Amino acid sequence: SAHADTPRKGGRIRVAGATAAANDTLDPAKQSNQTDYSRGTMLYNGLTSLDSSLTPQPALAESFSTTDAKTWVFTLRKGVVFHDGKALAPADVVYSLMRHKDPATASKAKVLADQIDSVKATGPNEVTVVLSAPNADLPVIVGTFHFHIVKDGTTDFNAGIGTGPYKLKEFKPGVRSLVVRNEAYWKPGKPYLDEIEFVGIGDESARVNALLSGGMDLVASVNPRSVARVKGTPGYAIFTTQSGQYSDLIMRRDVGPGMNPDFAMAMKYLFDREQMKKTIALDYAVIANDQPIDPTNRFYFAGLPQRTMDLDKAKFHLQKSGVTGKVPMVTSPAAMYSVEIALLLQQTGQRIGLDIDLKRMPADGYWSNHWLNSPVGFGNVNPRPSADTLLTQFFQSDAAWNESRWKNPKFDQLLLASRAETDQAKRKQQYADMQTMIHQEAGIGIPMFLASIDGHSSKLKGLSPIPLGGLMGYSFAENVWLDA
Amino acid sequence: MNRLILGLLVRRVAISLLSLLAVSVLVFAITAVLPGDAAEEQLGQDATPTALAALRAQMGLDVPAPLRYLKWLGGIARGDLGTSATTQLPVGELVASRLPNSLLLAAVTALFSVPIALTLGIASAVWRGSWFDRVASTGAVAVVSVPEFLVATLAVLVFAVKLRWLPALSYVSDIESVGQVLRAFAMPVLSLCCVIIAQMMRMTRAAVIDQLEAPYIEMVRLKGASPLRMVMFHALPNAIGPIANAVALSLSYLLGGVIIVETIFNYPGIAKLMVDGVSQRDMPLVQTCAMIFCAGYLILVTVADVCGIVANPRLRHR
Amino acid sequence: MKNTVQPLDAGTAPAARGRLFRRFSGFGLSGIVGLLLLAFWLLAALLGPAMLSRELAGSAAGEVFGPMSAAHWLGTDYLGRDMLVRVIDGARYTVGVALLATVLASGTGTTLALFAVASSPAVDATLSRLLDTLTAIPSKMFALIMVAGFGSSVAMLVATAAVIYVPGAFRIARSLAVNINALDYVTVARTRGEGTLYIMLREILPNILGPMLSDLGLRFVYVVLLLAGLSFLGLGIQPPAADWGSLVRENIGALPEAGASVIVPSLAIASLTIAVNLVIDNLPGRAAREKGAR
Amino acid sequence: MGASVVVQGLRIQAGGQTLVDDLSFSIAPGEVLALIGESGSGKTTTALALMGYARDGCRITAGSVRIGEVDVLNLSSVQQRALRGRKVAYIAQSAAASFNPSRTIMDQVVEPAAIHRLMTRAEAEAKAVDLFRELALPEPETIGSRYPHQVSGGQLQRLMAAMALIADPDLVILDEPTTALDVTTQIEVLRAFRRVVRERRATAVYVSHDLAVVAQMADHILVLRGGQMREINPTPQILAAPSDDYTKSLLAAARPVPRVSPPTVRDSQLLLDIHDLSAGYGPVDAKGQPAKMVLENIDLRLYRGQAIGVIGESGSGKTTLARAVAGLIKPCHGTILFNNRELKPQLAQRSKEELRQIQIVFQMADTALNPSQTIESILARPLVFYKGLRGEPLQRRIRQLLDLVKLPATVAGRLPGGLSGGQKQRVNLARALAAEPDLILCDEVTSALDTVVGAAVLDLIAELRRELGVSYLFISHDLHTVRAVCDEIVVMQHGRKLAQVARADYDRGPHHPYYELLARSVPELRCGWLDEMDSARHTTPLEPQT
Ligand SMILES: Nc1ncnc2c1ncn2[C@@H]1O[C@H](COP(=O)(O)OP(=O)(O)OP(=O)(O)O)[C@@H](O)[C@H]1O
Ligand SMILES: Nc1ncnc2c1ncn2[C@@H]1O[C@H](COP(=O)(O)OP(=O)(O)OP(=O)(O)O)[C@@H](O)[C@H]1O
Ligand SMILES: [Mg+2]
Ligand SMILES: [Mg+2]
Repeated sequence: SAHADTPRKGGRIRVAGATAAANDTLDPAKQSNQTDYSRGTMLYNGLTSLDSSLTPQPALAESFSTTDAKTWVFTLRKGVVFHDGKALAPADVVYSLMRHKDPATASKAKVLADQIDSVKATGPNEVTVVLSAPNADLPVIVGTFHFHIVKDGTTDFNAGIGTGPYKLKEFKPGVRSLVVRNEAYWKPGKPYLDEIEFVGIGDESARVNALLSGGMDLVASVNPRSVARVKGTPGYAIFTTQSGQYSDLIMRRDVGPGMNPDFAMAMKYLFDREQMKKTIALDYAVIANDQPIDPTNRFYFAGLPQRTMDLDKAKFHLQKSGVTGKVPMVTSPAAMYSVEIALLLQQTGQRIGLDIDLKRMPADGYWSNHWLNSPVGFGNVNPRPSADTLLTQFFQSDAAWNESRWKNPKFDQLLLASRAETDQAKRKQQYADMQTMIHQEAGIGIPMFLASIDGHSSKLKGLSPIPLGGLMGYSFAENVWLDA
Repeated sequence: MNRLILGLLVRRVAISLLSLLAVSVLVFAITAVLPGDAAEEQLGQDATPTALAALRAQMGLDVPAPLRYLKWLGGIARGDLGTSATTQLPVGELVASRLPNSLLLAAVTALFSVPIALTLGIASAVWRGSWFDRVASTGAVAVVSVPEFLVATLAVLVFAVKLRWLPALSYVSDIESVGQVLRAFAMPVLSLCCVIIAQMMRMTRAAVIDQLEAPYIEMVRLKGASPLRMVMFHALPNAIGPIANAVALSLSYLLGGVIIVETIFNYPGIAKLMVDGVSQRDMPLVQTCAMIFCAGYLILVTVADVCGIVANPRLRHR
Repeated sequence: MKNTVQPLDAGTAPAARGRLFRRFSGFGLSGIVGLLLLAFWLLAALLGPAMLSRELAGSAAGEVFGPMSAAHWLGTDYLGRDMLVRVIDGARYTVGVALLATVLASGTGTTLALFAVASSPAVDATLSRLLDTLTAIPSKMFALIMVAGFGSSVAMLVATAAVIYVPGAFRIARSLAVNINALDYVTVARTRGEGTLYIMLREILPNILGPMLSDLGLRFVYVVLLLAGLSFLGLGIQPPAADWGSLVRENIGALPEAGASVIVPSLAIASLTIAVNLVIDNLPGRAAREKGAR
Repeated sequence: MGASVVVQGLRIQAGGQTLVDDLSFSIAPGEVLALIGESGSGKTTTALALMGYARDGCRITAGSVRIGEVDVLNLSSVQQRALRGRKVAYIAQSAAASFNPSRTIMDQVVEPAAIHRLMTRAEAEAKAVDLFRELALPEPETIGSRYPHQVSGGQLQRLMAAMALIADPDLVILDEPTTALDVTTQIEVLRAFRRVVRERRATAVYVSHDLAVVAQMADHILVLRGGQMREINPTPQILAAPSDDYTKSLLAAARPVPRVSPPTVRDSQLLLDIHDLSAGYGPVDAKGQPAKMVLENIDLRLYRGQAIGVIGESGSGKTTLARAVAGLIKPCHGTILFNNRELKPQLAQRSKEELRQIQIVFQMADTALNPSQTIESILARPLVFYKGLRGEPLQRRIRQLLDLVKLPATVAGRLPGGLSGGQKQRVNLARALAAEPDLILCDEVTSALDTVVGAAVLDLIAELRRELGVSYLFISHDLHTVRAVCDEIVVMQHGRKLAQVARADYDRGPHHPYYELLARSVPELRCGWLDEMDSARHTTPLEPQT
């Protein structure tokens, strides 16, 4: 198999990400999409990195330890140098973590960074992070893209100076970037390739065609409908990453029909999950159970009984809710597959006399105008590095993105407790309870977890899934090699 | 005569500046009215009030809108196109990296499409009613009626994926030789030609036929002129006005309207820059792009108007 | 069209047949082909949705991108829905909305152009520059502002498509009209003291109608395609309804296998636009005018 | 060397209508055949058929035409093209409609030479300039660089003649070539034609309604009526002893008889008072002077019910005068009073009533009719516009108007393209009449009409004047016509008013020498008049050249 092969050095590949816009950035704090993340992992490293089960592994930090999950000590790896030759020092780490807290940075990770009280250099190779409250997942958090380590004091990131496996040769936002091997990379033997040309191609069929015409070696985000074509072309293969990404139906509990819990329940019973998986995702998905933790996650609660389509129950709950007439439902291409899911819902709805009035909105402005505002609508949640982040961001009562405004003090307590909990078994139980609560009470319907599909030339080896997203959780660069 | 046209040009340039100003105001007003600002779009799902406030401050969006506009306008007067809200790069730089690409693509397309369209249009006017006319006219309509994205995708499937004659993307890396340019441009140009040829061709045909019905053509015929001469020397000069306008309209499409082609062939042109700008509510960027399109359009239509006036002595000697 | 299907009265049969024949022969063979096609789509748009069983429409359980079969004559789409139903349903939007928007765009553009030409040079210059300015507004932006401002509805869609194409129609019409305006017979009308409206509509319009109609035929194509783009932006026609352009776009994934779901709507668009253009090219009035006699 | 022409059994049809029926005649090489007949009788149609050409909507359905050895009706299109413009040249009836408006005159005049590759461009231009000179065109060296709309109607017609003659054709078809010319110019042009015919012994077909002109030019005359040949005979015989009744009536109407003028003109009210009027074309300079001055210091008074004739050589500014009165060009100097009120210089400033009161009949009938409106709607418009007529009264009035100008009611449904030259001219007149104006500016209204119809129109004009007190500014190049209907004659030359002659003084001298010259230049209805003029010319110069 591919993994058994010994990596070969040399060669140049072309890779296409799924977005290309003038706001492409090399500033870790500002990165917002997979092309940014992919470029980030070429140029930078974090203190830790996440493996195929999203467990943090040492990276720039040789080791990390804590006693109370509140004060964390990271020991830095020795002999690591930035692309410009400067050695990695604690000051760089302090700067890289603390800058997220500064509002002027406008960091996307500010919410996560806010739990950090202080970051201090406590030795020549040691950094101590003190949190405002215990969090057992800190090593996970610092393993994410936004917390990549940059040089102390950097404000202009266009040079892309990091400690990563490749050095930046060219960067044209929205067009392409070119990186070459970092000969001084700290991981012995890595990286394998001489050069990577990375472009963003927004159009899916253009991406696939570019791959199949020999113009690309690896392309991200292949639509399930194109899979057969890629597979059917000799010399090309598909690489699937099942992750926790999902598109969810949001029924707000504070306004609209969702105020009545029976309406939400009716909708949850309306999902024909099997069919959605089959016709929308063409089986590149796993069925979900109206709760956000996916089976790849170590805290997934497999014991929760699967909810299936049940028109009788749906009808019962609908009648009980007393909701009649047209129910407006907002969808958008911005939330992956939400239009299709809504269409199927609409059809099933007709069978129990529910008239769903689809409102398809432009992708432009969807997140700022409609998401969180529409009484019934769709959202889309990308894979998160940890169950805690996910639940904190989307389900905690006062979370900014509490999509359905579902408020449950007991849930909030559990969440806090689990965050500080270092006993894995206990923690697992707490998560199971929380999943059950969401499954039952929240105004959120999650039909399935979607897989990311990448297409690649069969010569490209070394790909293995990391459930943060496609392209090996966007960190393919240092792991792949070209077969002769 | 030259004085007249010069006068017209001077007046046009003056009015064009006004138009550009109007465009910038309009675009600004629209961006202001559109829900969502650059900061919200940038943060998308990640938007929180604090993050928004921070980003707004960073982008300069905390300044009141009219003030922002005036500042931008002041910059323009000094030749500074402003800084893109989302990328924090100078707009001039962003545009400069894309505009030549767009102009190149437009030029190559125009180079092929205009002569082809005019020839076809004239030929079908001359032989109107013949099988050639029918095939050409129906064919042209059939070709435009196929959605652009379908033509482009089909071309890619056939020429890039199946036959592997041409690259699927038009701008992957540096293009060195003329041969490469041709290979890279073949499919985008083909797709664009499919879109714009019809309008020029049909208008040429209609305008020429209209002239062929004019009474003076009878005299030309009685002089023993060949159909070709009749069209080239007599009908065509009188039909220049509408034809030039159709050409101008079609070509103006090549600046701002090529978004689909730019997307499918991943060609880094200015249309995509602008559409991104709109999505991200990047006001300085959108304004600059809109003004570039407007200027291009105004240049084209002014040339068309001048053609129309030069071709019609009654207008010329008014 | 309507009176051609009336039963022929025995007494007047020869005369009526003669008239009938003349009416059709005025159209010419290709004109008749165009008319038939157009009639077909109009009927499909009017009656089609009522005639097709709703059963088929709703069946999403079918195979994705299914081939043509007895159950699904035109195969199925990307969600396994029956293509025949989708295409017939789409006819309403494409035929109705596009035709309406085109007529509005061309009508407004031509009227404005005539007005500009027939009134003073100052009005002409002002209108021309105003519309030039309008063209510079990115159409996506324009569409977005329309959705934001007025919500998305079919009426809004028609309005948006029309506004986007007004400047183009204006330009063409104006360039034709200025030439006519310089002619003696317009001067005659002026010396009579005719108002602008009369000069616009009676003196100039009939003489630019030929090229303007052919422009209209093309503009129709553009509007059909624009609709696809706009509905992609979320403007107007809401799913599950879809116009043909959107059908093509939705199902573009079937292109590599040359699936019916992408080919059929494309053919539908092509046949409709060709029909419209054939009819326009072969309008009997035009042919007669070209010959100088009635 | 001329070619013989043999026409046999020619039939031309339009729709179900037969325009020309079973026409047979022949012309010997070097001879001139005149085609005369009433307006709409098929003269132009026949002339065109000689080139194997039928207008749109018409078809040659039977017969044969041979020019020399060539069977014209059975030629391939390539052979036809070789014939046209080279062997057979055509001078069209409507010069205005026959020139491409967007190309210079020179380009179009030398075009036959270029098409048939007869000579180089330089040679052709030189030849064209010679022809311009011969045809008495002003500024022969530079007139070629103008555009068709920049020359007067008569000038354009001569330019077209130059275009036909440049290729030295064997057969020249002249369709009313001098209708728009004043008599002095006409003589020059007739001379030029005759030179071509005599010196080159070209065969010619001369279509005309003017018997006096025909008498000077033709060897034989063919009389057409309603598409049928009435008689064909040598010219002297026709003039002396016509055999056909119709021919007799044509001859009888040849010299317009003076129409009784209404009494007491002088003491009636002053209608139009033109004072010190100057006008011109082209951009206006700082002093308000247009680049090309045409009219200078014109004074003219017209009383209600009066008719003033304006004559003068082609290009002297007659049309310009009418246009200034009508408000179509802005005078640079002077005033125009109408009904003692000052007329605003521009159309837009005049009231609808003022506009109705002054109607202009354009000289170029072709271009003044909207090609896409039927005759009926053209005539209906002023009725609806000024009078608000509707329904049956409207229809009745339209029929009445058509009848007044001697047009059959059947033309009502046709478009202008389906009318003959004279018919269009009459539609133009009828349109002006429809407004029931006080003043009609008639610009060459009878120039394209045969004597019989022309006489009828003159009668009509006189009648309206008598009964309704309509006044006329009657522009014509034909002194006889002017004399027949007008109380006073204004003679113009080079944009200035040379003389004004009252009716009573028509036959009493002495007059301005130019008026005398005009009077002398009117062709007389007898053979050989032109030759006499020619010999006279050698003793006394005809025209005082400036
Ligand atoms: N638009 C114009 N621009 C420049 N010169 C013009 C224009 N129209 C007419 N002219 C010139 O003005 C002069 C007078 O023209 P006008 O039409 O008044 O002559 P006319 O007396 O009516 O002659 P005709 O009897 O031949 O019709 C002519 O020399 C003509 O060439
Ligand atoms: N396209 C046409 N269709 C039908 N009738 C036509 C058409 N063209 C001309 N006619 C008719 O044919 C007849 C002959 O026209 P023609 O032009 O030959 O007359 P003409 O003798 O030259 O008259 P004029 O002296 O007025 O120029 C007229 O009655 C005219 O109305
Ligand atoms: Mg005639
Ligand atoms: Mg004149």
